[in-house]
Amino acid sequence: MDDWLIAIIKVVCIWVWVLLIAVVMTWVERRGAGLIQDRPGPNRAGPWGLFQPLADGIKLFTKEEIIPTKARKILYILGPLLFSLPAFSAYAVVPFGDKIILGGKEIILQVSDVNIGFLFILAIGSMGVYGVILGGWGSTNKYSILGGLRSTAQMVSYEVPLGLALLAIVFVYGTFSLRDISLAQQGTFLGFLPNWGIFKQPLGFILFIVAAYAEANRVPFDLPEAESEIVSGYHTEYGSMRLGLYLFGEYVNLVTISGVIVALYFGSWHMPYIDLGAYLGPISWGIVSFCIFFLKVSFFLWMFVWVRWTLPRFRYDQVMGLGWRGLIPLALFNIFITALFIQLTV
Amino acid sequence: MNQNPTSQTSYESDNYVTINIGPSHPSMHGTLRIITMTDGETIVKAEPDIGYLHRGVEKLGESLTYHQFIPITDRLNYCSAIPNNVSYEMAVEKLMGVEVPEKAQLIRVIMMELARIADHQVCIGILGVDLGAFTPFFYLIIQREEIYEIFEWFNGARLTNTFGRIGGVDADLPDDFEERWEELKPNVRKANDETEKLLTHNRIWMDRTIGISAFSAEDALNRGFTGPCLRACGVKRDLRIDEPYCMYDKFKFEVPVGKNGDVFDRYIVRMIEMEESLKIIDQAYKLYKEMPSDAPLMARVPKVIKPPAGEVYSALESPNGELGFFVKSNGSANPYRIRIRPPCYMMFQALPELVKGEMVADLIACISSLNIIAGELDR
Amino acid sequence: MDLKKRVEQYLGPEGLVVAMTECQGDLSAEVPKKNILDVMHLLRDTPDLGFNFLSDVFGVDNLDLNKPKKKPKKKTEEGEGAEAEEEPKEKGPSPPRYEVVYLLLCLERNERLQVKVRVAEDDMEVDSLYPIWKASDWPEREIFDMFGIRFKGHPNLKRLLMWDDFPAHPLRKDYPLEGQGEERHLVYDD
Amino acid sequence: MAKPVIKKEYTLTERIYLWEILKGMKLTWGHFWFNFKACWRPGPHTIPTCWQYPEDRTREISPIFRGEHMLQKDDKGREKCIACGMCAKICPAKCITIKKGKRKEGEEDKYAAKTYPASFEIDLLRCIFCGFCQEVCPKEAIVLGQNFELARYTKEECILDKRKLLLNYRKAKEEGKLRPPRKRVPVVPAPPKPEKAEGAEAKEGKAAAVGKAKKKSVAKKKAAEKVDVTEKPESVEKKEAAEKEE
Repeated sequence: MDDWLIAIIKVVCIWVWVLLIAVVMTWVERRGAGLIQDRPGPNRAGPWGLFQPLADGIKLFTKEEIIPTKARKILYILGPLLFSLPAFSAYAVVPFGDKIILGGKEIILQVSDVNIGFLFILAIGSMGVYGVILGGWGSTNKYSILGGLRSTAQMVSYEVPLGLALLAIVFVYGTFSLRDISLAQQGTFLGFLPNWGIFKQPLGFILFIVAAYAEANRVPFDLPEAESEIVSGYHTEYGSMRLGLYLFGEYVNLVTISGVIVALYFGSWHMPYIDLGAYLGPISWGIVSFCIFFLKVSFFLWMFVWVRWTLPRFRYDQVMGLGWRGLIPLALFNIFITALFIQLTV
Repeated sequence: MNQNPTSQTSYESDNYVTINIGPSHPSMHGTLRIITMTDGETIVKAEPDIGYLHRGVEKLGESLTYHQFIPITDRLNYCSAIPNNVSYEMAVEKLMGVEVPEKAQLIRVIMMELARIADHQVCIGILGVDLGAFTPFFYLIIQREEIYEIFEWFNGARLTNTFGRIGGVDADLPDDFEERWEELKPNVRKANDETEKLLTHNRIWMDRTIGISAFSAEDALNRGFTGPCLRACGVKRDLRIDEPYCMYDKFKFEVPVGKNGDVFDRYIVRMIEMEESLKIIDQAYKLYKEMPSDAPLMARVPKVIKPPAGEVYSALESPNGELGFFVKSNGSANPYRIRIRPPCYMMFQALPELVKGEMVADLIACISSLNIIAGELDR
Repeated sequence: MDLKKRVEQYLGPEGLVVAMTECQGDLSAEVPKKNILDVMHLLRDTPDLGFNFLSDVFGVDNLDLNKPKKKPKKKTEEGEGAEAEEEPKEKGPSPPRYEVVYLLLCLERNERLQVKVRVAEDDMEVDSLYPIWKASDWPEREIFDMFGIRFKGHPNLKRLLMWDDFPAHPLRKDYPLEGQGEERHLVYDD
Repeated sequence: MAKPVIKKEYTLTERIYLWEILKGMKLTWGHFWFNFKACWRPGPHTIPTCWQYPEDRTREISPIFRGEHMLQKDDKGREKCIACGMCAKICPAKCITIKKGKRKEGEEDKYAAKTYPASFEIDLLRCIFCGFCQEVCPKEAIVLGQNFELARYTKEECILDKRKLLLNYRKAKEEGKLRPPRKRVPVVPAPPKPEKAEGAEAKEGKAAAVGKAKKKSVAKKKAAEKVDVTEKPESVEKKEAAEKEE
C-alpha cells in the first residue's frame, strides 16, 4: 500500500467519523437539554429519537435557498463555507488513537503528525472568524452585523489566553506536536497521579477550557447568536443548508476542541495506571486506544451540553473584561510559574 | 432631566445605529416594539412603540353587559387572569354596594395568590430565558402547570379562568384541593430553591442583573411604578396591606423591599413574594376550613346587573402592581365607561429612562424584569 | 378631618373646586380646566393633602349621558347602533362633552381622590401634567389618541395605541364599535 | 417588617465563578440522572412531568373542563333544550344562534318540553369557552364537555350544528365523560322578611346573578321575594331573547 493511499483513507475515515459525531451531537444536545429540563426531548423519529438529526438534515436540504435581496451575494454565499471548512480541517492534526500495524506497516491514528500541530490548530481555528464576520456583513442585517462583530471581538480576544495556555503546555512537554505530547502522558506523575497534562497544568487547563468555550461560541459565551438579544446573530438571515453549514461547523468545532483537550490534558489514549498497550496485540491495541480516546472526547462533548443548560449568558462587555482582565493576566502568571518551576527542577 | 427621552428626534446619525427591536422578536413579550439608537451596543435612546395588540377592550366593554365583561378581563394579563377578574368584580361590587360573603373572599384570596405565584414563576423563568439560562424556566413552569391543574379542577379552565362572578365566586374549592395543595407547596418551594441555586449566587447572573436599569424610589413614584418593581426601589407599598381588600388584613405576611430597584432586586423581591404567597394561602385555607360547608358564596345580586349611576375606582395588588378598574355606570345594564389601569403600562413608559446608557442585552433584561404583558399594556 | 372638608378648605377659597361628589366612598372633585396645574400643585404640595402619586389619567365621553333621558336603554343592544341618529346640538348650553379624570393617591394616608376636568368640544385643550408627574406621559397620549383632547405642554403628543394617521378617535361615543373600515397601509421603501 | 433583601458584596465563592457554576452543574446533573433513569420505564409516559400526548391519554381531565359543547338529553332520551335563548343572550362572543320550534303531536318522546330548538348553531371560531351558556341554561341542556381537540380542516366544520352537538353528547355518554350535575353555590340568605324556608331553597344556580337554575315557579317566587327589584321575571326575559333572535 502506498502512503498516499493510506493518507486518503485516513482522511476520509476521520472526516466521516467527525461528521458522524457532529450529527449525533445535535441529537445529544437536544436530548440532554430535555433530560436536564425534566422533559424527554426529541423522541419521535426512530428509536429514542435517534433519527432526528437525519430528519433535520433532510429538512435543511430540501428547503428553498433564499438570498435576501439586499444581501451582498458573494459574501453571503462565502460565509458558511469559510466557517465550516476550517472547522473540518482543524481536526487533521488531532490524534484519535495510538497506532495500528497493518501488513507490517505502522499506521499512526492521526491524519498527519505535524510537528507544529498547535500552531496549525490556532491558525486554522482563527480562520473560522472570517466566515462569521462575512456572513454577518453579507446579510445586511443589523442583528447579523452585531452578531458578527461580537463574534469577531470575542474570538480575537480569546485567542490570546488560548495561545498562552498552550504555551505553558509547550514549556512542560517541549514539543508542538500533539502526538508527542500524547505519548509523553503515559505512566504516573509524582508516583500516584496519572501522568496527565491536567495535573501538571491545572490552572492552564481551566484557562484553556474557558477560552475554548469562548472560541466555540458556546454558553456562557454564546453572545454572537444570543437569540434573546440579537435574534440569531450572524446567521439570522440564513436558511436551508447554508444555515446547516453554520450549525454543523459549530459542532465539528466542538469535536476538535474536545479532541485537543483530551490530547493535551487528559492523557490522550492512555488509561490511568495501566499500560494496556503492553498486553494487547498491535491491532487490538489500535482499536482499544481509539475507543479510550473517543470515550474521553465524548465526556467533554457532554460537558459542552451540560454547561450550556446550566448557565446564563455573559454580556458583551463582561466577556471582554473577563478575557482581557481576567484570563490573560492569569495565563501570563501561569506561564511565569511554569517557567520558574521548570527552571528550578531541570 | 432636561432632555426628554421620548421626544421624537431624528434617528439618522452618522455615529449611531438605529435598531428596531420587535414587534416580532424572540424576547419581546407579546408584540412590543422598541426603536433603539445605539452607539456600538450602548443604547443612546430607546423609544417604545405600543399598540400592536390593541383590541379595544375598553370600547368593547361599553357594548357588553357587566357580566359579559368578565371573560374579556381574562385576556388582559393572560399570565394571571384571576386578579384581573377579581379586580373588575370588586369594582362593580363597589359600585353596587354589595358585600361579598367571607367564604367567597377567602376563595378569591387563595386563587389570587396561586395566580400570583404562577405569574411570578413565569416572570422569573422568562427573565432567565432572556438572559440565557433556560433550565430554571422549565423547573418553574412545571410547577405552574400544577397550579393550572388546580384552576382546571376549580372551574374548568386553565388559562382564561373567568373566575368569580359579580357578588361572589362561581364554585367552591374542589374536594381534593387540600391534597393538591399539600402536594404543590413543597414542589413550588423546591423549584424556587433550585432556581435560586442556579441563578442567585452565580456570578454571571449577578453581573447581568445587579445595577442594571436601576431606578430611584423618587423617580419610580413619579413615574407611577407599583408592585414588585416599586418595592424593589425601596418603597414599601403593597395594596394588600395599605388598602386591605378581600380580608387581606387578617393574614400575616411580609412585604419584601429592595434597595436599588435594579433587575436583581426585582428578581429577589418576586422570589420572596412567592414564599409569602404560600404562607398566605396556608392561612387563608385554614380560615376557609373553619367556615361551615354551606356558608354562602354569593351575595344577593339581581340577575341582570344594573348598578346605580355613578363611578368608582377600585384597585388591587395584582402580581404586577396596582391593577385598577374605573367603572362608570349610567344606570343601564351596560357599563358606560370602563377604564383599566394596567400596572405595566405605567412602568413601560419609563423604559427610555431605565435603559439609557445600558447595553442592548440589558434592555432585554429590563423588559423581562418589569414583566411587561402586551395584553394588558395595549388592552 | 375628613378628606372632603380638607379638599374644600384648601381649594375652595380660590374657587378652584367647582363641585364635589361622592360615590361609594370615592370622592371626586371637579375643578376648572384652566386651573388644573395650580390645583395639582396644591394637592401635591399641601401637607394636609399630600397627593403625591398619580395613579391614572383617562378620559370619559359624556355624549350619551348628556342626551335627553327619553330612551335610557337605547344602546344596550349592539354597542353603538345609535351612530346613525347624529345627535344635534341640544337647545340650551349642554354640559361639556368630555371629562378628563385624574386619579390621585396619597401614599402616606392611603387616600384616593378623583380630580375631574370638563372639556367642551370647542376648546379641546388641557394643560399637561407631565411637568409634575411623568406618569401622565402615556395616559395623556392615550387620551389624545382615543378622544382627541390635546394636552398643552406635553413633550411628545402623538398617538399611542392607534397608528399615526388613524383618522378617528375610537373611544368617542359616536364612533361605531365595529370601526369605520380604517385600514393601515404600510409603505416600504423600494 | 420590611425585609432587607440585598447583598451586594460579592463573596469569594461568588467572585471566582467556578464554585457556583459547579454547584449549578451538580443540580442539573441530578435532574439529568433522575430523568435518564425514568427514560427506561416502559410505556409512553416515562418522564414524570411530561405526557406524550397523542399516545398517552392518561392525564385526568377535570370533569368540569370547559371544552367542546354538547346538547344533553334527559333520562328518557329526549332533548332537554327548550330553546329559551338564554345562552345566546348571555354569550359574550355572540356565537350561539337558535331557532325555536314548537313541538308537534307525537313528538313527546323526542323533545322534553313544548318548545325545542329547530336549529342550534355554535360557532366555535367565535366561542371563548367562558362557560356562561351552561351556567344560565335553566335545563342544563347545553354543557361544555371534556373534548379539547378542536382542530378542524375547514371553517364549516367549526360551526357546530344541532346534530353535531347531540353527537358529542352521545360520544361523551359512551365514554362516561358526562359532566356531573351542576353544584349549587349557596347564596347569602335573603333578609328575614319572609319566613319561608331558606336554607334549602335559597341555594341558587351556580351564578345567581346570571344563572337560572330553578324550576320556573320557584324562580318566579324568589324573584318576588328579592329586595333588588331590577330583576325581571324569567318569562319576560325569555320573550326578549326570542324577540332578539328574529
